[in-house]
Amino acid sequence: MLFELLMLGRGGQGVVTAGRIFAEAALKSGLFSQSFPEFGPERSGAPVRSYVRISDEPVMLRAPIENFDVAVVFERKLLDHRLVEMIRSGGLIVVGSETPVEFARSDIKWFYVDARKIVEELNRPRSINLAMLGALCSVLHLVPLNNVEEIVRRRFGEGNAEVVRRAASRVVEVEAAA
Amino acid sequence: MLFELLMLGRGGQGVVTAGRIFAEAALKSGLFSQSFPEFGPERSGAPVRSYVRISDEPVMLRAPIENFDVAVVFERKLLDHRLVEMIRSGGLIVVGSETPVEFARSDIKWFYVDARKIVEELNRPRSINLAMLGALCSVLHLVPLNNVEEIVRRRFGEGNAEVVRRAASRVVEVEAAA
Amino acid sequence: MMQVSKLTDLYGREGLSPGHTACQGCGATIAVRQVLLAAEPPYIVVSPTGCLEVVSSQYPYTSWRVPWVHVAFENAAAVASGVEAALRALEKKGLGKRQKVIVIAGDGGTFDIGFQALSGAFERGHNLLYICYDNEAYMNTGIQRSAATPLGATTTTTPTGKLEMKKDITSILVAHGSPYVATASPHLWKDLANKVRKAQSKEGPTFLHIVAPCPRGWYFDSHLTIKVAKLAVETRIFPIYEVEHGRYRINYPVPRPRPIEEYLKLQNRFAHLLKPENAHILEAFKQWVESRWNHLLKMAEAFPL
Amino acid sequence: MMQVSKLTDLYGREGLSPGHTACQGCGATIAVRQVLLAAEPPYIVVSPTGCLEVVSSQYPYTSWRVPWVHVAFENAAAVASGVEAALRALEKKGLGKRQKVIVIAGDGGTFDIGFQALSGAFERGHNLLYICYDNEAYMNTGIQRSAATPLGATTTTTPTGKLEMKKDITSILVAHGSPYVATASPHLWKDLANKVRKAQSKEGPTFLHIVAPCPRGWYFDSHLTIKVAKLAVETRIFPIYEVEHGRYRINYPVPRPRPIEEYLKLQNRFAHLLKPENAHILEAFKQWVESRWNHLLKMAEAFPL
Amino acid sequence: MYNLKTARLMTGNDAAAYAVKQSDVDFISAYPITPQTIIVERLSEYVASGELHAEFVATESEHSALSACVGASLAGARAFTSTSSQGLALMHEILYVASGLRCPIVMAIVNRALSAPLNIHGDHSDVMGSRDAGWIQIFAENPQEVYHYLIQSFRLAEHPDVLLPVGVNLDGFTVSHSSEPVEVLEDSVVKEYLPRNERPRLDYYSPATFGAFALPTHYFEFKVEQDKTLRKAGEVLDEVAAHYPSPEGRLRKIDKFNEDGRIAVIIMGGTTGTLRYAIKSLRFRDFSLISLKLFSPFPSRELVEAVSDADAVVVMDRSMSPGAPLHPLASNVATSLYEAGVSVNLISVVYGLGGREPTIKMVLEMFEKVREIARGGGKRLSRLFLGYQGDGL
Amino acid sequence: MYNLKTARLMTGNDAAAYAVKQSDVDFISAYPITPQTIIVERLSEYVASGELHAEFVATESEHSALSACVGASLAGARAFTSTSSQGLALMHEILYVASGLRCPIVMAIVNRALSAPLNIHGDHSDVMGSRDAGWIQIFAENPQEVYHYLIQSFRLAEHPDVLLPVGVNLDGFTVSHSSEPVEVLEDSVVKEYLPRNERPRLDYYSPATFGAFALPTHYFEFKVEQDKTLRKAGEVLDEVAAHYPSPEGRLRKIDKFNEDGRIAVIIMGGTTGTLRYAIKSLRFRDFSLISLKLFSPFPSRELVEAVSDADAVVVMDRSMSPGAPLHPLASNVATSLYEAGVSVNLISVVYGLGGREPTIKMVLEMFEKVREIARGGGKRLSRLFLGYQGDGL
Amino acid sequence: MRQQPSMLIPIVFEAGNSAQRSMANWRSNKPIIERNQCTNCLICWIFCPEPAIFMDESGNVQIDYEHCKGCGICAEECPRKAIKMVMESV
Amino acid sequence: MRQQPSMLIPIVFEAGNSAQRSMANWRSNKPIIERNQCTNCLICWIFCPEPAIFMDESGNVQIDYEHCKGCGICAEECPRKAIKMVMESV
Ligand SMILES: Cc1ncc(C[n+]2csc(CCOP(=O)(O)OP(=O)(O)O)c2C)c(N)n1
Ligand SMILES: Cc1ncc(C[n+]2csc(CCOP(=O)(O)OP(=O)(O)O)c2C)c(N)n1
Ligand code: SF4
Ligand code: SF4
Ligand code: SF4
Ligand code: SF4
Ligand code: SF4
Ligand code: SF4
Ligand SMILES: [Mg+2]
Ligand SMILES: [Mg+2]
Repeated sequence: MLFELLMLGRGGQGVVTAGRIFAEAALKSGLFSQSFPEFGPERSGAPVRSYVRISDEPVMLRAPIENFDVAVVFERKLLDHRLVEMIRSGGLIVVGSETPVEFARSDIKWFYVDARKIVEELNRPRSINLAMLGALCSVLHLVPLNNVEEIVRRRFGEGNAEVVRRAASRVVEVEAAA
Repeated sequence: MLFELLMLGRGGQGVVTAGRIFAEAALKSGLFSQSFPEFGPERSGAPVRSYVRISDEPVMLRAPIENFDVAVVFERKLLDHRLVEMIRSGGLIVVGSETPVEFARSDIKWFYVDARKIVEELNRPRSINLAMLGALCSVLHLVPLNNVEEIVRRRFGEGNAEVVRRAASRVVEVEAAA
Repeated sequence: MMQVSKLTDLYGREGLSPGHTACQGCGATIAVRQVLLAAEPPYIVVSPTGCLEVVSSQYPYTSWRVPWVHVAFENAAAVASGVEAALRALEKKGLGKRQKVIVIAGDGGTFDIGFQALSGAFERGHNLLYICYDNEAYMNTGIQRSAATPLGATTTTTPTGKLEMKKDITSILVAHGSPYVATASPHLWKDLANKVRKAQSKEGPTFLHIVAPCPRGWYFDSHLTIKVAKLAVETRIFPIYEVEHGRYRINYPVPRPRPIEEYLKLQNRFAHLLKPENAHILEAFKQWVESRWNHLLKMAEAFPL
Repeated sequence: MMQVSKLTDLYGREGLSPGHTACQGCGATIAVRQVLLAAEPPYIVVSPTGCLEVVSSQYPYTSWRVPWVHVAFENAAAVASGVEAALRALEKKGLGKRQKVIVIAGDGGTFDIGFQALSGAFERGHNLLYICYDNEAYMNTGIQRSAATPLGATTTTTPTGKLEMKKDITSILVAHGSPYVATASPHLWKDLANKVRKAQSKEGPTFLHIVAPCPRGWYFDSHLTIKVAKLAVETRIFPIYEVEHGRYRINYPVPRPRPIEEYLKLQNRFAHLLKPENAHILEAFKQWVESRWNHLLKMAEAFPL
Repeated sequence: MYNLKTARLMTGNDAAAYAVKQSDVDFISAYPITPQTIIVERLSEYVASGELHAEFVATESEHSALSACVGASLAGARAFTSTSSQGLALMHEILYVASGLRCPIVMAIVNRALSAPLNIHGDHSDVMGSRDAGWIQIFAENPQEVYHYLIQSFRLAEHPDVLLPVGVNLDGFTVSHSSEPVEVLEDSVVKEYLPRNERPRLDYYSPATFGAFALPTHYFEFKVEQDKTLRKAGEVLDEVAAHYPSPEGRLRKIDKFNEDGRIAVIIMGGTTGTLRYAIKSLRFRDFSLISLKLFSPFPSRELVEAVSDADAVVVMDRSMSPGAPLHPLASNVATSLYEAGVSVNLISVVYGLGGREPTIKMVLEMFEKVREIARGGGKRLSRLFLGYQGDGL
Repeated sequence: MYNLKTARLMTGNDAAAYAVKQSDVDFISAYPITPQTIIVERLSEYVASGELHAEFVATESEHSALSACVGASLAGARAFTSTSSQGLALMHEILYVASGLRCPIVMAIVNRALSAPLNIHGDHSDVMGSRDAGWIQIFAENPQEVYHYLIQSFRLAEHPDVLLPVGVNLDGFTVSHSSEPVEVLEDSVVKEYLPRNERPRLDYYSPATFGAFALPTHYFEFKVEQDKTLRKAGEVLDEVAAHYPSPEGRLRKIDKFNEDGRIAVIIMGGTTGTLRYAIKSLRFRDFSLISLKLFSPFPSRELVEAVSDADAVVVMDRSMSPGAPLHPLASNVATSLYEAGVSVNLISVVYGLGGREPTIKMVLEMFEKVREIARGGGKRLSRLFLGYQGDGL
Repeated sequence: MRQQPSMLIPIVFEAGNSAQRSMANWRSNKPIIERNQCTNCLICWIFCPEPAIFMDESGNVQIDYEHCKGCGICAEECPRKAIKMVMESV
Repeated sequence: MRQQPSMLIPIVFEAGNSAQRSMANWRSNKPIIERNQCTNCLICWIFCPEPAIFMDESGNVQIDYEHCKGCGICAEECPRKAIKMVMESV
């Protein structure tokens, strides 16, 4: 099994941290994992990617990830056609958005979560990444939500663990139009 | 024909210039020549060597000169046993000295010249090297004295050409003791 | 030299194009824009490696509408020396025309790794204007200490706050005998623009030190950049003055300085300074500000312009 | 700190052995000998490449009776920083003892190629004493211009005389905020010795600038070395002063300076300055001496020690 | 390989900093440069928090950073630095001095391309450009190896028969920034593994002269001695590795994978993992892999032994030696083969310059192409680029 | 070879300065270092006396000197610098930038050993330590060649199909300080030979961005292009040389001497003269000499052709690549032979490190030893030191 | 004077061509000028880091939304408070 | 503390051993102290570059002719003019 994931957000939103927490949570749940950012200079506001590989054997592969099983896109605005094309058939995508996202592919599952609203509610404006993580765990069933929550609690406190939980409960699947 | 020569004096006495003038004079007289200093940091007062090669074909050789046909030693004080040993049999040595120089080898010719006195007489305290050159030319008969005198005149003026001439006339052969 | 007095004197002279990749609200970019708006043609810009270079020259794009060259991190002043002297030589031979050389460099490339090249160029007396946009750390590599980082500021290499004082680069360059050394802030755009022109008009090496708040590295919200610059000046932390041939003038006197805390509290890099256990650092910081200001006053008194 | 008052306070403390290969009458060697006679143990000496290094450390010989290290030409202050900090670390771990680090460097290794390392070490505040023996050119490579070469002096790279002023290294280091910066001359051996001790006793980076006449490179007879040093001071060309935390004291006032020509005419490097066609350079030279002296007086007045 | 229970997720840079911390260094001096910076940041944190008792000197340039390490090392300290690319290039002069003065400094080199044009991504040009400087050069494949190799490097460097600086190379970003499981040793185990050896040092109470000036009468012997010592360090390495408490972490000169493959691929650094994956999971079982861990001293004998029976040998260089007959690694291999009198079908591949990390697809294409060449036989040397998009050479 | 009537006595350094003066450079920036300094001194004199119309910038370090040359070159000037040893090492980073930005700078490299220990005498470690920097590297044997090669270098560097920097190497002291007869061309002839070509330059009126930042999407292609251009420069060189007004002075990649000798000796630089003398005057007629004038781009084809029939091939390296299978020149030769499928009895000789210039006696002993090895046959590679006085390796 | 070489050299000849790049997706907040409050004083322009503010033909100051990154400086510094920052929908 | 390594390393362990080297043949002029004029004030010693001046057991200042290079500084600076420089014979 080799599972590949993309996270896409913007500089300052904690995209890299999100990838790393997910990989750690996977490790804690007995899976091998690897997480790496898109390499390059980081600027606040610029689109930023982060990748995760999860496998039941040691991950040796170090090639760029060109296709992925899952995409987590922090803001609907960052979604583009090319990115959607890169998701493997049968995969899924979680988008940070107030409203259901339109889409062009029906061979993948679409989810959305109003991450911004959640972090506003909980007054954690910098925790968009944690919200996206929560949503991801709840729909992916690869890494237990508990593990992520646990890491977040240890590192960022209970308030942020709540962000994770709330997002997990709020993520919504978009019904296929087709 | 390959002829090799050593000049030995002290930092500040123009040993390197002397070698170079001799090589130039040789060139002007239709011989190939090469001149090079002992390589290393130069300090005023320190013993300094300079070498000249003269040949009737282009000098390609770039090896250190370990034995020589002629040695020109600016001050008797700088003479030592090891140096005398390095002169080829049949060669000659010219020493700057007030008095005849004792020596251990009779298979070479010994000359001396009171270079210091000459430069004092002519009030050219920095021209010891030119005096030694004059003496050398007069006893060696390889490069015409004229050529050296000419170069010295052009470069350092008539007063110094006189140093060359006077030394040429004052150099004395030491009679072999044996 | 044409004095700048209103914004329309500058409008339409843009030297930097949008589409660069600086962070939202980047103070360095504002400063550089203002410099280029003011600078009088013809000129050539030299930059060392740093945020400015990286955000403006990502092949096959460039944000530079003026000739620009980047060679390495530590040698902008040396490259500029070469450009300047070469144009002088070419002009004499009828093979080219002299053009003013302007270096625009970060604090790391100026105070630290590029300092020797800078000092050498000033000693040799090249005809160039060296401008440092000072964001008080190595931002391009992710916020590490530089000699320009102020006492107490946290960076990724001074996680508990820097222990040393900010290097007094302007005094050091005055001591180099430069005909013109000045400081500026982008919130005082007119002062800045006129200083660029004045510096450019002198023969010999001149220096302009511009405060360039960095939202990413100083940890403040991107809309506050100009506010922060203003506070730096109005707290006397970043005095605005100029020195012509060793003679001083304070251009912005600040008779009633704002409390230093106002400046510090906007920026997360100083957050710990406001904690009671760090009162002694805050005190040292204040003393530093005061003693520099007093020194400046004394110099302006002893060597008035 | 024990004050040095007579020569017997120094006798028997030799740090440099004879048998080095410096030129006859080398001023640098005299200066260094005096420094080592004065310095209080334990200490470690760091030198960059240059005359001193080459004449004192020709394998398998050494003239150093004290621990000494040479790494390269441009990095003495960085090496010293490493030694200093390492000894601090080792002491804390019980693996060694702190020892004062003294850099002894030529003007090229200080004003030019080693200047950035020096500036960096001062900015970081290492506990070291940096001593520059200033023979006003790159002597080891055969007398080339350095930033310390005075206006008008000929060197092999300034065959018609240097066009630029001597870099004001002491002011530059004062501007670095050093606790102690001073000048000295070997003819004033007591002043020199006590300055070494004073500098050594301070915490932080201190600087001592010593004039070191070079018979070979300045073109004077080897017996005149001390005379030349004395004239440099008594013509006000090389003022003797000290600056503690920015406060100035002139240690050797020179109320009636000797004519500058007396100094110049001893040295062939200045021969052309005394020719009528170069009167303007001589004039500029004199003005430089005067303006520096006046600046110094003003500083001593505004910031007295 | 890993015990998932005890492993932590660490990037290559994290692992480096952690290993250095456990190695109880006394002195660190470094300068920020992407992608190495994080090592320095982590170490500043360890020092600031008191987890590591060391002096951290943030110099004003890399030239000064290495110079400070030389000073510290000669003062008796265990000294560490790290850098990348332009930083290593700026240290160039002092690299030779560090080895010439026999300073057992350890440096993490986070490999990155050299300017111009400026590029912050991974390739091996930086370290290859300094390959004559007389350092021991080790290449790690992943964060776990970075950790193990750094600890062993201190013991190797400080071994009384070695006293030479060691560089531990990790690929910029792909290893330095990739978070992966890493198992670490106990602090006390590391401490015991790294005893303090005496060596000459700067000390007022037994004064010596370091960095003397050598005339032609002495220089040659110093340099040959240094080269000899470096070559011998290969043997010392085996010994040092044999004592390393984690058997899987022991540094071997070369590491063979799928030895039965008829086509041997020689490679160093992070991309090895991708090839392992391709061979194992994508069933390129006809390829064997030789991951070179020790570049200098170059293990010619071991390499030749490993490839002499192969149908073809692919040598993958992540740098170029412009204008040279071959690129650094391939040239070393060709020379070793020549010396051994072994003649194989050699394929030189240049890949990954400026961070163009091979994708799976590229690797597969290369493997196919290589098979073709191998089948062709005969040819002694072919040259390929992997991932290059211009017109071929 | 020489016309003694018109020849002047010049050292290698004199000849270099004279050639540069005649080449009408616009810009010189350099820093003193033994044994190169004299070049810079002479040039300052030419500038001061008005014989040369150029700006001379005496920077505060070699790093800055080359940086200034890059700036000057990009501003459109014909730029020259020169250095040795530590100076070249300090320039290391900028060497790559100069070639990457395609600056046709010419540099005289007066070869000298690298520290530590400090040594000011001749060997090739300095230039070999930067051999990946993408420069064209030429080696001169004597002052006359220094003169000719420097002039041709400007034309080569500035050729529109090249635009790469060129290093002209001369041995420290033995060539740089040896006064020998040199014939020079008329100023006007040189001037005509060196026309001014247009190339992109810094100019307000046609603004361009030099030294851009390249992501992995672009870097690889730049570098391969640069390597390609460098390789092609070998052909351009032939063309440039063919136009050189002095037929004897034309730069050839390799120069063969006593071609019938059965044992081929490959060497670069000043010591060649000593070998010529030994072969010619001391009657070692069984040796042929291959003086390599062009080290980079390496003329593999020509070399292999020249030695493929030899009974043995001696490769003389005046530097070491510590820890590598072979030293730089020998490694290039072995690689070239490997590629060509030529197998000869190869003898690698390291000589002259730190200025230990071979004496006649040493050379004779070496020749005897080599004859013995050649007679022995069979062995593919032997290693010798020439003049080394420690215990053998 | 310039001759563009046929070789691939890391020089960009098209000055200022980064303007061809859209930065719109960097933005979370969007500045909106309230026309009637704006005096076209250009203060916002001189402080914009991009610049993403320009004067249209009729002399009105406008935002260039292709390049505005939404930093909010213009809104903060407008002496007339004529610019509002509006959150972009997600 | 120190352990001298078995390898050839460019370190000189014998501090100050250059004193073993004679510099006598650097000298053209020889300083001679006139004992009766000398007050043993040590001025000449503090200014000697080598140093080639020392105090003997009886407290008399002496020249070390193995190391004196004959610069003449001592003669120039002796406040009692107690040192004469004498040309060495050639
Ligand atoms: C020799 C060298 N060392 C380190 C670097 C890495 N580096 C690039 S930019 C930079 C920091 C720049 O800081 P500064 O000059 O203050 O500019 P800023 O990025 O803050 O605008 C560093 C450390 C480099 N490019 N070259
Ligand atoms: C990087 C480098 N550049 C140049 C040199 C050559 N070099 C050695 S010493 C020296 C001059 C030293 O001048 P200074 O520091 O004034 O000392 P001095 O010799 O005058 O005592 C030079 C140029 C070197 N060793 N290293
Ligand atoms: S890090 Fe700071 S200086 Fe750099 S681009 Fe971002 S805001 Fe500007
Ligand atoms: S050149 Fe000058 S500084 Fe150097 S040893 Fe000689 S006298 Fe001393
Ligand atoms: S600052 Fe305000 S008033 Fe001035 S132009 Fe901008 S929006 Fe209009
Ligand atoms: S929000 Fe920022 S980027 Fe956008 S127009 Fe305003 S100042 Fe410019
Ligand atoms: S200076 Fe004169 S008086 Fe004093 S000790 Fe020397 S010789 Fe004697
Ligand atoms: S002549 Fe010079 S070297 Fe000799 S003792 Fe006197 S001062 Fe010393
Ligand atoms: Mg900065
Ligand atoms: Mg000097």
